[in-house]
Amino acid sequence: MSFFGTIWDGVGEMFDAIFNGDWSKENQIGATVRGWCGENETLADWINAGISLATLAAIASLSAMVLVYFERKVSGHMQRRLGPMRTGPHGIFQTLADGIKLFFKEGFRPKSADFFTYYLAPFIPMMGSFMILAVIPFDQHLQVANPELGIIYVAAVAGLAGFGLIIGAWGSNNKYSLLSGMRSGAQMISYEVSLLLAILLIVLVSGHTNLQEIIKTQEGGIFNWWIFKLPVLGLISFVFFIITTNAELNRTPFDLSEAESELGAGFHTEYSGICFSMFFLAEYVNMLIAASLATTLFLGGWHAPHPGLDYPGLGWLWFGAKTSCIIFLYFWFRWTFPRLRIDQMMDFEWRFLLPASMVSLLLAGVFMSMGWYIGD
Amino acid sequence: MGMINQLPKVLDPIPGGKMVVNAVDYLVNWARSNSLWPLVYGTSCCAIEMMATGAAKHDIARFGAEVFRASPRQADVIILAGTLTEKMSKHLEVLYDQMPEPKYVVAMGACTISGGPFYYDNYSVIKGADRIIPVDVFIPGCPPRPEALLYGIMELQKLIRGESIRNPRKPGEVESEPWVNRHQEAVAEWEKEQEAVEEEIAPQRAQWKEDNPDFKAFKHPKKPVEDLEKMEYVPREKRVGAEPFALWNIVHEKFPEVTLHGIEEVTEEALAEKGAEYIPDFVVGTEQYSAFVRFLREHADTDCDYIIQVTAVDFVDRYDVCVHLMSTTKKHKIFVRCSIDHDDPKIDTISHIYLGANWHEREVYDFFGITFNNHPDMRRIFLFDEFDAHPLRKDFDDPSRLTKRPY
Amino acid sequence: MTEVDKHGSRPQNLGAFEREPEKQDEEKPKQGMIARYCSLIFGGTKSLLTGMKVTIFTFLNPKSTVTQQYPENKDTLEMKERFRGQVIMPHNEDGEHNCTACTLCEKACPNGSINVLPTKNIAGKKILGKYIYRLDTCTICALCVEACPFDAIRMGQDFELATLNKDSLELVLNKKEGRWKS
Amino acid sequence: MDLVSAQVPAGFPETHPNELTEEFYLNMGPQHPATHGVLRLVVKLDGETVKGVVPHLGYIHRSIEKMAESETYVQNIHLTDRLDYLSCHMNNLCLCMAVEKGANIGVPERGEYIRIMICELQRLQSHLLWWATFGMDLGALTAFLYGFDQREQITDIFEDVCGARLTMNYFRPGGSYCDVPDTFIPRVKAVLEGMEKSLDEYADLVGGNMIIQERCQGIGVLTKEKAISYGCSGPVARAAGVDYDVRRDDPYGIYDRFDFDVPLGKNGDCYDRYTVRIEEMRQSMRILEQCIKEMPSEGPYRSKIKTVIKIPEGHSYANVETARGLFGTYIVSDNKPKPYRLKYRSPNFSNVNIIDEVAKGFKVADLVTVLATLDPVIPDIDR
Repeated sequence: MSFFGTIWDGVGEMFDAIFNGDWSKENQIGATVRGWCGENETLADWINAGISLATLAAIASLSAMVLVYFERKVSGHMQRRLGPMRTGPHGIFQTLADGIKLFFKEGFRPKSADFFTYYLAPFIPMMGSFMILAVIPFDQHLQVANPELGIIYVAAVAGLAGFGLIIGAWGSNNKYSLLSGMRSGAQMISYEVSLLLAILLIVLVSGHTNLQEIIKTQEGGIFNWWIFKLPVLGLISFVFFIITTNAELNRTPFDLSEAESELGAGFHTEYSGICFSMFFLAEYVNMLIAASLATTLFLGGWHAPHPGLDYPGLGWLWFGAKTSCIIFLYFWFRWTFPRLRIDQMMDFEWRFLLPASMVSLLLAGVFMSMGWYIGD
Repeated sequence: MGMINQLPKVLDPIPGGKMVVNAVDYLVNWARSNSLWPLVYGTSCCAIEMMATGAAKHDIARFGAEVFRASPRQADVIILAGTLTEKMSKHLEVLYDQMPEPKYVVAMGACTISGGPFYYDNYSVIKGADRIIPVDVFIPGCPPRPEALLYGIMELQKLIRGESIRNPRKPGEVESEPWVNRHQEAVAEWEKEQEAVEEEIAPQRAQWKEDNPDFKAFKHPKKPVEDLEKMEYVPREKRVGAEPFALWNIVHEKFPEVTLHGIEEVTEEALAEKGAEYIPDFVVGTEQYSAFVRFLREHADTDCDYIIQVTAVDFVDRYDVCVHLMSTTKKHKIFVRCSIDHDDPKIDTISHIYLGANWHEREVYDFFGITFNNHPDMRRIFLFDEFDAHPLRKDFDDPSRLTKRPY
Repeated sequence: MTEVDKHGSRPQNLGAFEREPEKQDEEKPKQGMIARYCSLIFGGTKSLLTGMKVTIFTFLNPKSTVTQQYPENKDTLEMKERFRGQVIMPHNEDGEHNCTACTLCEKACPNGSINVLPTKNIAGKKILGKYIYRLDTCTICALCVEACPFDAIRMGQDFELATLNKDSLELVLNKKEGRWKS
Repeated sequence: MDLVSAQVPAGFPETHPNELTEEFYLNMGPQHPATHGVLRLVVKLDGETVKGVVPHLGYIHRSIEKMAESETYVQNIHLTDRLDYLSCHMNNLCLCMAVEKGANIGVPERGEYIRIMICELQRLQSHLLWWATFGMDLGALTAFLYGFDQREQITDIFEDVCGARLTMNYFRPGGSYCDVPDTFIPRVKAVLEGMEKSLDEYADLVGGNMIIQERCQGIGVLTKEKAISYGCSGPVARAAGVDYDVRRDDPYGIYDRFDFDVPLGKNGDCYDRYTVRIEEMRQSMRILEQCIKEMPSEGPYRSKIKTVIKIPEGHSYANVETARGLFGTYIVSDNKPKPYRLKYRSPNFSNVNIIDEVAKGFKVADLVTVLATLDPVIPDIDR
């Protein structure tokens, strides 16, 4: 299957899922809507699709806002200070204020920037994030679309964000942006290889590409999660996954494309107001997605750490808790480490991460054929 | 945003619409005042206090303003931390223009309000940043302490909360009044006023003197003076490095025309009298200058491998180019001076002997207009190319730039 | 190089035109490549974890927070005794001050921030008429306070001086003229 | 995109275009986070590799040397604060020493101890700020906050002593303008205790960090010969192996009474500059500890001076070791209360001069590292 073929299949499947009400068939809300509409199934499908899209938008913007707030608070307390305090109690409305301000800020395009690419760029990362959010299994039935090739679809769409940065960097006609765009392009392409290998390992051991099915293979307590189920190897590939997603997210120590002290503001140097906030938003939604994927692939998704705690309908709580932990890990990295240099980053990927993940993939095959699992 | 400004036009005529506009006003102002992202801009001392305000103890993040943006496109407020010079002012204008509306400017410290310490006798500092870009809040202090900056930001927040979309904010105007010597002006004005008062009061005063012939003026109590001792300077006893007389002998052997500055007859006693902190100051002619410096560097006993500085002094009838050298191995210092013609100041370069002399010579060229022959890169170093004078010359007197201090 | 030889001094010359080739590093004991690779990975990971330990301990320890919340702590904020805020002229209960218009402070001020404008009282004695103090140029160096022989001016403790109007920074410090009658 | 401009910026040699690659010029500054103020660097880049750097100065040139000619010696002290504001006490001291030499003014014993202690505290403070910004330039933002936190305690001491946080204007010819308060010694002791812990923490967070080491070792190598020839001084020169410290080799004040080491680097790379500065902090702490032991608790803190100081015709030169290197004051006097010419020799001026030499051939990110370890204060360069 060619690269573009993968994308189009995935997109097709998503549209299928939305318009055929895949989400609504197993979900309580969907069922209720169906009940109201009676026999008019087309109407029910449309309403369900609308609800799901609205939910996605809400999740995206809300989570970004909450994450930004928590990032500022966490960074504050890691740095012996308090962080936002004066906008609402303990500054909880800080990001809301930022958002409103950015929305009402004047937006303009530099004279020499290319109109089409300049305005196209901020939408691409945002679009990518929405498309992936659609397949994230927040709970057993809380998922907009459940394509059979879910994980491959995710991998394919995740590459879109990089295009956004490069196009934006090129379109704004600024030397700093250009350097930053080149850096992020190189970074995204290289680290995607290791990311895919880490994902492939899970696909190999679980035998599924469907996200729900992957989660189902991790049923039955903490030692059935892939991070522990494969002795040592699971942990190692989890670490690889975290490192590579960290790089994909352009966060410290891999924040070369936004390196404040080197390139000013990086690829969004020339963006202001709402366009800038799109990049900003996508960055944090992508972080949520990366953490959700790590949860799905390695930490048992919406399963509780003990089978006894697995109440139906509360899976999203477990999912959220695990995701938050991983997001905290990202925060922690960001506020501890200095950033790498471009050649060191490349060295790290091609000289260490890629061979190591290949070896771990091989080992996973060995583990699988020998049946070296912990747990059931 | 242009669209939001149309809101009052549409909504105000509708009943209840005014309240909606007010609500939007409140919301937008609330958001703007609580999300002031400053531009990373700091030129000098105040920048350190600005950084200290961002640091843990004072934590500007509490106001939501810790998001220092390196790109002016994303900044809301520019805190002018530090002196603004003429060369920098063009760049500041560009930065201001690159910021999207609504944008605010906080002038931090005396330099940006009025030139501060650089008000008089100064040819390069802009006397107040509001002559370049409109300024909203002025924070006096040199530099203001972090709390003062926070107070200034709170003042700015108050200003923003008072805005309305009915009357959208327009950038303020830059100060256009010509710069005046306020000190002199105040004195002149006062003297004029006093003359009138004197005339008016004269008869009363005569009357009063008659009434109170034994008047004694109030004596203001003086501040207690600290009981201090006068002390003499105690020079160091042990000399660092080679004895000046030994250096003199080495030099004199090779360059007999070279003399020591301020000493007519060089004897061992005369030099010993100068104390252990005396630094030999050789006077050399223009022809030998370069060779002499090279000799000092390369001779094993002088061994002056380190250049402290190259500078010049304008003695009205001549320029003295002073070269200060040091030996990092033997630890002694040697000064070299070379008098050159005032009308046609030219001298050989020593930048091929000391790489560091390159910039020092450019500085001398910039300030005094002394040209260094064979210098690889003879450009101005500090001032901009349009500056058509050499400011450290004693005859530099450009009233458009320089105002004399009153005392 | 001829000039150097003529002086008969050391051949070492590192001027801009004659540069010596840079010295080679001393040879380090060669490590095996794999050993270096492993030590880099494990040592590196360890060093990163040590760094993470520092930040997480700070995060978990609420005592480590040092922030002083300025506008909220206004009542308890204590300024240092010697803090130099702005120049003030203390007045007694009768509204009188100690200034004799001797202009020593004006002369001591490095940037003309002070204008001491004298007048004559009814007895013909020179007294202070107007004490103009320009906060906008003041660098708060306290040279004026040092110069004053009568303790007429001091450094105040106020720092909340920010203003929207530049002209309000030109202050007149004396409430009334000098001791008019006495 | 018009990235490759036909015109070669000022200061670069004419290049012979290569058919395979095109180089382009990147303008860093004057408003750029890495340039510590308003230094402007025009960088010639080949991809990410730096092919040449031309610094442009003067964006904060404030004509201090011209102003000095119309202010008295005591008034000039407050202008030296504004040169290198991070070592302003040392600058004050340097001018005061030059005036003392010229006008024959002595300093009492206690005054000398106060001077040394304040100067060493200032060095600690300056190096802490350098450490903080070094972390920030390399992307470790937390380091910035930690460094400032520690620095704030020393700033508190200064505020306690002289009432200002940054531009102190504290020393006068003959001593200092007021005595230190009683709380001074206990506060210094507290800071020294805190510093010990902090330095370990700094090693954990930044110094020992592999990423920092990889980014600093072997980067921006400055040879000893170059360092001397360019007139570099302070930690930059000492990291390159130049064994010169004004405090030891040309001792001023009472520095000859103290026992301290001068740390030297081996390779002259960025990491050496880092370690030398950290070690200098430890040595400053050693000097402070000795000062606390030996300082007389009683006695005058300054000597009596005339209200108008005049220096007889001639010249007077003094130099000190600031946190950045050799700072010199050269006074040419004509027996008037104001100097005829006052020249400051700033260490940063020479230290930044080497930037082209050390950053060439490395990456853009290394240029930032090099700048961070050179630790320039731009107003000191421009004066």
